[in-house]
Amino acid sequence: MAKSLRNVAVHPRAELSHQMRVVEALLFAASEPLDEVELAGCLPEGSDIETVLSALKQDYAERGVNLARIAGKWTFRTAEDLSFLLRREAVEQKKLSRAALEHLAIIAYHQPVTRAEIEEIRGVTSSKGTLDILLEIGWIRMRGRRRTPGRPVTYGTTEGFLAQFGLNALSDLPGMHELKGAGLLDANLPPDFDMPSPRDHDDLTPDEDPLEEDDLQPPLEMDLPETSDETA
Amino acid sequence: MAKSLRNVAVHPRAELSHQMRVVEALLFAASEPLDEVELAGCLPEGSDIETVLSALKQDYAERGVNLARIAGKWTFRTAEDLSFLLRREAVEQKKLSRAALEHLAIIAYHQPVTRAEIEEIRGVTSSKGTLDILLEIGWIRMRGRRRTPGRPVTYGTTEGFLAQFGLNALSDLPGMHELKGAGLLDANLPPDFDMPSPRDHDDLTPDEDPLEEDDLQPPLEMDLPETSDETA
Amino acid sequence: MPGDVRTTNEPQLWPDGDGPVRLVPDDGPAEALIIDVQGFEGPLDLLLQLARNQKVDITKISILALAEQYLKFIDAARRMKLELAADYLVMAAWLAYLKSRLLIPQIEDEDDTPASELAARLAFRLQRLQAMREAGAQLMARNQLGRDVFARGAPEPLIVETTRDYADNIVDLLKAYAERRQKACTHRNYEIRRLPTWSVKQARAALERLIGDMDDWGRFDGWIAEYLVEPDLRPSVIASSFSASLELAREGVLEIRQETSFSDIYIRRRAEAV
Repeated sequence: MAKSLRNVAVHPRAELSHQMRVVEALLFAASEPLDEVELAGCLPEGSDIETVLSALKQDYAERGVNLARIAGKWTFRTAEDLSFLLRREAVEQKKLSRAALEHLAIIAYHQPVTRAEIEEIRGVTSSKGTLDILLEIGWIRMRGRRRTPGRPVTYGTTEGFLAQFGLNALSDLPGMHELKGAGLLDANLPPDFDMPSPRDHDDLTPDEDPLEEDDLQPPLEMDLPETSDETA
Repeated sequence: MAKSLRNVAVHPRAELSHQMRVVEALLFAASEPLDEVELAGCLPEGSDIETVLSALKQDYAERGVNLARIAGKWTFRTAEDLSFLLRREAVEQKKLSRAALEHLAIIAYHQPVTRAEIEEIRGVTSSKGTLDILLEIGWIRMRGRRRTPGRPVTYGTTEGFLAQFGLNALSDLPGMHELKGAGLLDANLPPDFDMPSPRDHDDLTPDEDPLEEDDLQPPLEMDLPETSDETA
Repeated sequence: MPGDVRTTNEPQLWPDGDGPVRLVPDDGPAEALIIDVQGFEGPLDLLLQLARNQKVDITKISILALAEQYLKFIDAARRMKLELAADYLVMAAWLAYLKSRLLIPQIEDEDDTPASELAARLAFRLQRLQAMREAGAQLMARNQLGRDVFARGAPEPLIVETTRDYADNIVDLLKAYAERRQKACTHRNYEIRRLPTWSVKQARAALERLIGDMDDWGRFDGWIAEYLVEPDLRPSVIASSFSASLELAREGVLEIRQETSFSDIYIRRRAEAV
């Protein structure tokens, strides 16, 4: 650190602009978002990656390409306001069914959440395929097992979900604060039932057990009780 | 055209910077370089794509990513001086084949030695590739040609060989007594068993001629007779 | 659809255009009810749609009014002999119960959940479902990767340069040398040991062939050595033939005689052996 401070004293601008060039090159070339540790690993020792990134973010703020933070990692994305010019309908995901979209929203806002809890919220049993579709797209994943009788699988969203919707963290989900404030994210009706709000880190909550080897193999949900298909 | 000129007159900078943003986003998102016609197609009518591109090129000239023209099309490329960022070095641990190790050892002790002599010492014919591998690694070299019929090439070891095996000089190679002492050689070898003591200097021996110009060119050993692969 | 009764209501689509047309009662007269539960995902979904028809903030809906609408809806469906799934009927029974408790306040048992709380719980469930639907819609309204915003279209690949690092050390080298040289020596020794020999078996076979023709004493070993094999083999031939002749003598096939020590040895076929 002392070394870096000395360097900065000599030609601080040249130093920073070199570091910005390096990070810019790395982020442009990468096919996936990079985290600060990866980026810092390519910078001279003692570089302040935060400063570099914030300078770069500012540089690109008004451009056609912006520096974005996705799932805690950094990446360049085309500017959102140019969407109308670049929009490619053809690439769009096959439209989700209303049921699938509700599942996705419930999982996003209530995670970790079990299938039974999703059914509770929707007031209807889930058709077998709905979760599979979301798992297949890669927007949700099985997180663990709830420590309750039957040890049901808990679901959560993935980094791919955050990337798809341009979110840096689950707390950035639209309306998250309002929903939380209104108590609408409480899983169960008794208001004193304390349900953790969606968490960004992948650590299991105290009432989750890790998945076992078998859980990660297809076929999915084999051990969940069969339910009749929903009518919609 | 008239309309566009009017617009330019109103706020020419805003106009240009918008066009630059669009081109920037298009080039960023494109999976292949784009030509000027494709780019102009996404700009407001009357835009001057050349101006936009040259302004953009200048903007990126000093950055970590440059706007490059490749085969008449435009694309972003990592700045050349930063291309090292896209390289990773990986080290592959390898071991020589048994045959190659024997060749190397025989060349080390018996140099200058011809291929025929190596075969005689090993008691099997050599495959053509073995010496090539050692030449390629850089542990052996062609020294000269033996003054015998056919004028076969003589081989010797290199400095790289000494470095690899931690030897200061060829004379550091253990002799017969040391090998016996270390248990590597049987104590009761036939009395006529002998091991040469390699000399350190690189000068040609009296029965060696220098290599000619042609010998240093690949393909190697063209003039040696083909031999069948060894069986050992 | 047998039970379809359409009115002037515009067919209603979900905001995202998805799902079947859902025809629902609005605030109009009961006769205008349109019965089609096919489009609903269960009673909660139907209730939510009815609640939305109250055209008030979902947090301010009247559960009592909602219960009445639902029951009316179910009644109409039953009059038209539509088959309703069991959960619709269960919900109807529960709402009828709730309605009665809301309308006819009684002295609440201490063990009973107050009717107002039951109503609040239902309201909460409806709000929560509505919130999740809105959240889903908001999510979908966001700029999406690959549709509205784009990542780098042509990421530049990492070039991995592999350098080979040979793990061979001096011990490997010396071992290879020593073992190969030693092997070559052993190989040579084998050749030395493979001395020209004439085995006892060979000698016996030769003797048997010869004595078949000879009735007289003769130095057959000498003859064999002289005529049948190379000069190098002679010592071996003599030794083997001697052994073989002893064997044959013991078997009674031939006779041996020697006049004095170190003199020639004669053999002949034993007469009675033929």
